[in-house]
Amino acid sequence: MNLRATARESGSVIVIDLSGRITLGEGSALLRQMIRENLGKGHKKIILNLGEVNYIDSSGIGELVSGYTTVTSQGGELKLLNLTKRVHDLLQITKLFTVFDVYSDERTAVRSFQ
Amino acid sequence: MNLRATARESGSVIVIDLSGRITLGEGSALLRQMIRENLGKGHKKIILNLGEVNYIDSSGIGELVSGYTTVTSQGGELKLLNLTKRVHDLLQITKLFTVFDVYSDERTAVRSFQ
Amino acid sequence: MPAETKRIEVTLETLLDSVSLAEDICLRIAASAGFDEDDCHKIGMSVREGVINAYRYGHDSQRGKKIHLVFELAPDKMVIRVIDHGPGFNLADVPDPLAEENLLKTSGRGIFLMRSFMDEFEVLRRRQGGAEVVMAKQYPASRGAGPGRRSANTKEE
Amino acid sequence: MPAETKRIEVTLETLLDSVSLAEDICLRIAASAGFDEDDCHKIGMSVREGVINAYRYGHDSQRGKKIHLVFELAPDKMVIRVIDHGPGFNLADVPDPLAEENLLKTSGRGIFLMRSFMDEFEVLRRRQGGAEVVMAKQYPASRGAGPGRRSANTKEE
Ligand SMILES: Nc1ncnc2c1ncn2[C@@H]1O[C@H](COP(=O)(O)OP(=O)(O)O)[C@@H](O)[C@H]1O
Ligand SMILES: Nc1ncnc2c1ncn2[C@@H]1O[C@H](COP(=O)(O)OP(=O)(O)O)[C@@H](O)[C@H]1O
Repeated sequence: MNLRATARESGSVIVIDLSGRITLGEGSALLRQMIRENLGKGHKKIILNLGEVNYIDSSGIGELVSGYTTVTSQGGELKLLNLTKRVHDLLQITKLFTVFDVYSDERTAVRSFQ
Repeated sequence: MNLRATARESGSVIVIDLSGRITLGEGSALLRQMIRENLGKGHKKIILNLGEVNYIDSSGIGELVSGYTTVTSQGGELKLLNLTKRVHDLLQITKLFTVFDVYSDERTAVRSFQ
Repeated sequence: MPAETKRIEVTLETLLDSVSLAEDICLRIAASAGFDEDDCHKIGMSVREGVINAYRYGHDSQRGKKIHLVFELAPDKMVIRVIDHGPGFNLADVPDPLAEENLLKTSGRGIFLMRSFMDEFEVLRRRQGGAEVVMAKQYPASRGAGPGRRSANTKEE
Repeated sequence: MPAETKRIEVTLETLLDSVSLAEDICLRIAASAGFDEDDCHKIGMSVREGVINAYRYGHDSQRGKKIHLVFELAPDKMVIRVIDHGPGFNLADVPDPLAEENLLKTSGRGIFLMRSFMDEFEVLRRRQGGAEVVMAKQYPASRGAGPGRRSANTKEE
């Protein structure tokens, strides 16, 4: 019901597979922790696979934006993969769809980092 | 989620297959109606198949008892088939398990009317 | 201790719909308090029976009268109060549904079920009039201390 | 008309757990009022955002303060009030999260989401102090008249 996250490497890119809800509290905290951990290990090319994320609240959106600006400020890149309709619509109405680099195919997403 | 009921004939016996909840309101009302309808048509050998009934409240228990006494008073017999654990426990603690004729095999239940 | 007790209050109208709504809200709270499915069923059904009685005997289906539910997650148990604004009643006046002469009655089993399903059960008469049914159930031993506690699990909420 | 409006009140403590509980209770009520899954999601999330704000800004996480929810099933729409005992606020002071300079802010989208997801949205200041967020959503056209109405179906509850 809540958030699960696992990170895997695809070449020089880290793909974080998320499933569940990114909401106020532990969900948002877990996402933050995963991004920090990977940045700490020097991984600056990060893809968040949101294919199994069916719910994000305003706190979760804030966490996505926070992850994006943190990674960018350290010279890295954070991209999004596989948005569910709900998450897509949410990013659309909040005008964040154009801010994030969004992919629906993992290979293309990985290659986009060159 | 709520109650469904369908009646079928097995020889001279009517088997009413119930599934869902027998609770205050429509669930109890539907059970009463089914029993009345069948009595009205002259069917006095009735089996209630409770195999798919996972919830009965005090109103539902009252309806079972009411069905039992109504059928009996008209010279018929009402028997119960396939109790789920919950319904079994409920009849046990209310001491109704010994009042009702209870079966776990439909053939045996049907034959018991001779 | 009181600071540790989580309290949730719900006010419903005297409607048939309120019965299932009360039960569903109770199920949600009981599950988050760590009760297993079977206990949740028993607790939910007890609330259901309590609300049915408030609806029927307390308020005689008069919609405007309010039924109050209070859920308290105390350190050791979940306490539930079902409060109405009816005439109230004495438990001593309630016939025993297990007595031979009552076995084939079509009613009279609600209070017996609440008593069977919960660890504690009592009925208070409110000063302002009305019945206050108080029932409680201990948390399962497996659950760990404190309301709503779940097992820690890294990388998973 | 008022006699036709079903009213449910819930009082919660200022706790993180209250956020999801409020949402779940709301989902239950919205579903029984005939909203489809997508509308239920939007209504539930709006309540969630409202309760988060009461928790955070209204009560500054002070557990003892109570958050009140009122659900009204009016003949044509579901009305939800989220009431706190904090300082209150003016909608006019809330920055627009879609403005270029706010796009990368990590907060400030809660009210925007409630507004987007509901048909009506306003914030009242209570006399006793505190914010009262009032939001409403029309029932879907397919639903038929009256709250909680479902299609008739012989032999099936
Ligand atoms: N809230 C209440 N207010 C007044 N009387 C009540 C209330 N709850 C129960 N009673 C009384 O207790 C009796 C037993 O209730 P119960 O065991 O639930 O069985 P039933 O509801 O089937 O009669 C009722 O018939 C009624 O007289
Ligand atoms: N219940 C409330 N009491 C006081 N202030 C509030 C309340 N709800 C919202 N606010 C104010 O409105 C602002 C915008 O809220 P919102 O759009 O939900 O975004 P966020 O919560 O992410 O800041 C908050 O920063 C706060 O100043």
